[in-house]
Amino acid sequence: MFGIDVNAAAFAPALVLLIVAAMATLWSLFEADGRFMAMLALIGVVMSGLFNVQLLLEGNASGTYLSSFGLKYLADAPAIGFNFVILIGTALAVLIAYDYLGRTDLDHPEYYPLILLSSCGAMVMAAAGDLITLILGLEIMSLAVYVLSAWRQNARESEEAGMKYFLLGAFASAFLIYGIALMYGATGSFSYGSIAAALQADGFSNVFYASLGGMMILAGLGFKVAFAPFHQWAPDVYTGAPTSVTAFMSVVVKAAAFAALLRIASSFFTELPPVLNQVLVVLIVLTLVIGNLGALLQQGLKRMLAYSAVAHAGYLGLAVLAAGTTGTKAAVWYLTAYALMNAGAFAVLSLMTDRNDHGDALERFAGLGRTRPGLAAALSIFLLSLAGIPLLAGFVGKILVFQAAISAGYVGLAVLGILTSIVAVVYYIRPIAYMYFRDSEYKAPEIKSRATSIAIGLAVIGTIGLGIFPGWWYGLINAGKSIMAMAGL
Amino acid sequence: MTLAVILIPFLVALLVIFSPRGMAYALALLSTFATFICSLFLAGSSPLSRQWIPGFGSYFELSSVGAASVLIPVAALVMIPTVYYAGYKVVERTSGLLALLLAMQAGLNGIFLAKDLLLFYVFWEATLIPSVLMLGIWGREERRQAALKYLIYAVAGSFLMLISILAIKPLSGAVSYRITDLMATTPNLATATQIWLFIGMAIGMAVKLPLWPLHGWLIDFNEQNHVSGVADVAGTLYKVGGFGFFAWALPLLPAAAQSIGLLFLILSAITALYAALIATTQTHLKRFLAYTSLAHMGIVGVGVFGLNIAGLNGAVFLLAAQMLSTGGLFLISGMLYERKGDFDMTAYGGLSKSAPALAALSLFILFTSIGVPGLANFPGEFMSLMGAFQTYPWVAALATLSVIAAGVYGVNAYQRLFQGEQKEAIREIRSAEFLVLVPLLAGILWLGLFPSQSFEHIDEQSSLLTQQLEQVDATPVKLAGGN
Amino acid sequence: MVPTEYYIALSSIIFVIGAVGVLTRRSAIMVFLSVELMLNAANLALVAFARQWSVAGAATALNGQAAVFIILAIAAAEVAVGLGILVAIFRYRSSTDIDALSEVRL
Amino acid sequence: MLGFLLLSAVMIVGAVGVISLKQPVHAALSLVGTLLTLAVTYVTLEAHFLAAVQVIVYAGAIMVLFLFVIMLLNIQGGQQASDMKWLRPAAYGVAVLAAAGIAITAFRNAAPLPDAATINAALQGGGAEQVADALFSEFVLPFQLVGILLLTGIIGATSLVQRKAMTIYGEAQKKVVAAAKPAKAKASVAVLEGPEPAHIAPAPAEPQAQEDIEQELKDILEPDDLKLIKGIGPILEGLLHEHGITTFEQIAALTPEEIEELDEKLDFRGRIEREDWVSQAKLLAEGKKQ
Repeated sequence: MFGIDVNAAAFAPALVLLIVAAMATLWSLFEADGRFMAMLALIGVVMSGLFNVQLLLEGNASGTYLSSFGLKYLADAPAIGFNFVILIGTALAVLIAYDYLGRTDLDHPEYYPLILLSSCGAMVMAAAGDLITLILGLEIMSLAVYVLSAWRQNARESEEAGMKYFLLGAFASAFLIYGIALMYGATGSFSYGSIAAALQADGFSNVFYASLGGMMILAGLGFKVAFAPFHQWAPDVYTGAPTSVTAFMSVVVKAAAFAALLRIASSFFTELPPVLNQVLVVLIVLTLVIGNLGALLQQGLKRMLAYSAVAHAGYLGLAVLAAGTTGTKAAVWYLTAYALMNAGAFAVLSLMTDRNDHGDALERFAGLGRTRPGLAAALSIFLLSLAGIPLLAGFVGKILVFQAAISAGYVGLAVLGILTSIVAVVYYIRPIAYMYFRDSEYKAPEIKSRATSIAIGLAVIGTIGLGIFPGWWYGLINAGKSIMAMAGL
Repeated sequence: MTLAVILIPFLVALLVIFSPRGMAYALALLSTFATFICSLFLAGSSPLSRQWIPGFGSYFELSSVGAASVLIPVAALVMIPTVYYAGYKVVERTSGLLALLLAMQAGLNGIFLAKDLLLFYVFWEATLIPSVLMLGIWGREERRQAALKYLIYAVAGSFLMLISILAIKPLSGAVSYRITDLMATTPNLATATQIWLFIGMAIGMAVKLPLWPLHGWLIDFNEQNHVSGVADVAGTLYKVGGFGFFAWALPLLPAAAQSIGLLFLILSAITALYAALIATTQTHLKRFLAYTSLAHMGIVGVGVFGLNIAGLNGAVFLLAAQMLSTGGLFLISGMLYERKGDFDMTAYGGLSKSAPALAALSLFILFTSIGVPGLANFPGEFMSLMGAFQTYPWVAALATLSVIAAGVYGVNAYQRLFQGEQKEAIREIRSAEFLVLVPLLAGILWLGLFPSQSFEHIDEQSSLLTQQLEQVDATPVKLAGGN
Repeated sequence: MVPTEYYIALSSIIFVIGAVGVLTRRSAIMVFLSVELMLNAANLALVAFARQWSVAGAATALNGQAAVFIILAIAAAEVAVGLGILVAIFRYRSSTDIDALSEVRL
Repeated sequence: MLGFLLLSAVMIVGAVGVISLKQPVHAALSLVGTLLTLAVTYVTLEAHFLAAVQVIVYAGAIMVLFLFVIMLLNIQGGQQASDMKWLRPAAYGVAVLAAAGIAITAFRNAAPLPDAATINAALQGGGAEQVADALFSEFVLPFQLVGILLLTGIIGATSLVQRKAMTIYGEAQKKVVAAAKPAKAKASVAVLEGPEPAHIAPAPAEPQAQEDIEQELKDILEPDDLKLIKGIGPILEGLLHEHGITTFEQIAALTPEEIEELDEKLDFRGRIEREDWVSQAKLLAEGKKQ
């Protein structure tokens, strides 16, 4: 149309989510029932998933991947893989929200359109082939999540969460945008491929602008993935936001930001001066240490999971260091597992807390193994998987990530990762010990929700299934290639 | 068959969790019998190999060649009375306990059969969970602390092992994690690299062996476990550290084994002697048993780090034999506790007057445990020590002292419990309890009287290992053909 | 004509002033205003770089200006949501202190 | 060059004003000034369309929205946080260093500016047509995404603002002492015993506190203007009076159970909680005391 290729098949998964979001918005004008909207959202997620499967199968079969808008929107193997992670996170968040919103007086009709728009933005981020598309995807995703984390009005924590997240998020975006501007100044381009080409070219002289820009981009994205020391928002926001939103953002936002980070790392990051890599290493070390030690000190489960989310950003950071080779695949795998086990844990939590999301203290989990054996078993599986115990999905994710880091020559970091995992086992086991090894007078609220149970069930099946038969999914990811890699960039 | 010994207990365990008590008991017993029968046909059964994580070089590869076809049948034999006794003795949440026991058995068999390093690690680590849960849920008053201690030791150890496991493939350039592929490339690693990798693995395995000074968890583990002793038996079976060295650390990293093996040999000898000496002073029955079992493990270590074929064969044989003897003793401790409600050995005395049959059976197993010729432990201990004598006679002599100490503590314990003044009459052994001990006695006699067949199986694996060790020129080690 | 580096220096000064504002001001709306300063600093840099990249041809140079347009839109959307959150919160509150907003411990 | 220096001086002064002026309105106006200066700067950089957009969209629309919100919420200057005193000089120090560092490095890496002809050929003044060319060719995808972004912004903002105000929060709430505590007993009695105004028998107390108690009782029993509470009109006030509730303290001391009971009796359909009479009443009671 404008001398630019427009290939709808490439962005069909995101487009479907957008259309359904628009439909849901219109529907909400007619006082639609919240549950109906949830069903609509689920249908959208499933349809988007089908398009994504189609993309994956065609791509893996033919070995070529679609792109659109002149390599601005890439539907290559990493993007498709991250789309699946995003869809899993979205589906679980919608299922958690299905009864949860009504139960907690949060049932306002715009909830589901915002969730869908946010996932749409996340997909754009994962598929972005240039920095402007990246920042737009990031903003679409973030704006919706800012609103969603402030969803519980008249509750201090939630509003604080929204405000804090928004202000710090806008601050981080400003850094990212300034970084993009400097990168443009250095290379004259926004697209990853051209930037890499410009950096590689002989006589490239703008190293100063490029490194400063790279540093700022790293800081901006580091904020979104909650790398320490940009992680301060994470515990507060995760704790303050409604549980279904926490589940969503701990998975989808993280996946999208890592997708972008991995793409940048595998395209032009390595062309920048090595000091940037050292900065990244320092960030990862800090994240691993602070995230794990922070989680160790928490008394509430929700806050513990929030810090553990920071720690997992550190493990995923190891994959970013190996982005050029096996890192991206490892990260897709890790995030798939993470989506299932983390959203699953939040789903269980949403059944344990009261109307205002209070009551995640460990004492309230004492004796749960007796009173609600199913719930306790599910939570134990999620926590063990997060801890990286074998036969569960989290273990395979961890070994893939560590292996990638070792292959890329970061043995020391892998060792640190494993040492901090030992600390992690302690805090993940503690709730399990409370549930099974203690008894208490406290009676957990008998909240029953079929949708949430389905979410938990799916997450359990996924966590165990991926843990025992990792080959299938890894095979699919492994068969794929990144367009960048294919273009030799 | 190879897969069956893992799948049967695993699947039945899943069924058992959701079954009512009676049905769970029947299913679990049936499963242990089926597993035992399957395990008898392990030797010569075809290996199994599937891609597990394609593109990552991990295979689901199982093979029963070697030590597995001795260790698995013995473990399966021990599981029969254990499950039987558990269902009969443990009243609360029986289904859960039975399921965990079966899950442990599945994991153990996986450890013994795995021929892919990553798969081995998976089983190694997965088996930890049931044993922690058994301790944490069914244990005694201070179970939580004991469970936490156990967990931290085990997880810290095995995660360090994981570093070595993950590093070994990229560093050596092997195409997969299968032992065949790894053994082809790892000897090319520089000795310094090998030593680092070896230390990583060794820490994980030494915790499970257990070796002094990493044995701290064991005593609490046994002291705090359920009074019936069932979980202790499972714990005894799970002392797979020696097997880990034998099957993985030594063949993969031969140069490291040659250069720092002596350190571990000395540690093993210290473990054996230290544990045996402490055992002579113990009055708490379970702590006493924990230390005797630790002493055996020291000798297993001595056999393994003697690094010659006689010692290696002996060590694996002893590993199998002590499953029977230590397991039996733990079950007897449960029976005694049931009668008197106490583990204090000084509270007992003269039991042979009121319960002569029980006393006789206990004596028999106690003798096995201290290495009386003709019974199961003797060939293993003898060969382990003999192997070590050929390489490092002084260290072996040190370890041999522990055998003498074993005589002391064995007799001591027997006198305390069964001889002397009768403090209080106890009930004679019931037929049900007798049934518990019969399979163990049969196993003890079989291993004691006809060890050669087992040695043949073990030899298949250990000769490969010694070949690998011989290739290392670093420090020539005398290799004597054992047996 | 004034060389590009003058503009970049000016832009970096404005950016840093904005960053200082975010870090030192406690009131939500003031932090927000400071973020706007930072975004505009980025836009100034982009426009200056766009002129510099005229050497590489019209497409490259105009891309910089088009990006500014996009970032203006991003700023507008951010303002809409940010002020929405602000209004939603401060209808019930008397103060705009962020410190009052940090009861959730760090 | 002189023009540039002048512009930069104005811009920097404006920027400093944004972050240092106490009143948000002043800060926002200072930002408007900065943005207008920026628009002029764009003109010097051959970006005429952007200059226009800057004035219309930024200085016009966005800043008006800011000012509107500041006025609407009547936001006053926030006091500086006392425990963060060290941060200020530190931040300024670091900032000056950072800006100086970047500027110096930028000058060190100075690249020669392309000549006027090249610039003119490439940018052609940066008019609407030229920028549109880029927007609708190279930037089609971002341009579409901007649409989605604005849609998200609209949905998000409306969903936040639409909802009814429910609770009063703020500094004042923290300061509220349990002023109405003595009233609590009375209020519950009143609620439980129905329409009859309740009588209070002064509890036996320490003699020296007798006067205080009497004063307090007087305060409590004197009817307040309940209509001050948002959500209570004359009709509801009458209903409440019928049930013996005449003062702020009584409402402030209502327990959840009592609220439920009242709700049912008077058919308020959850208004008490929704409009949070309790917190409102607490504030009012506090105000009455002072």
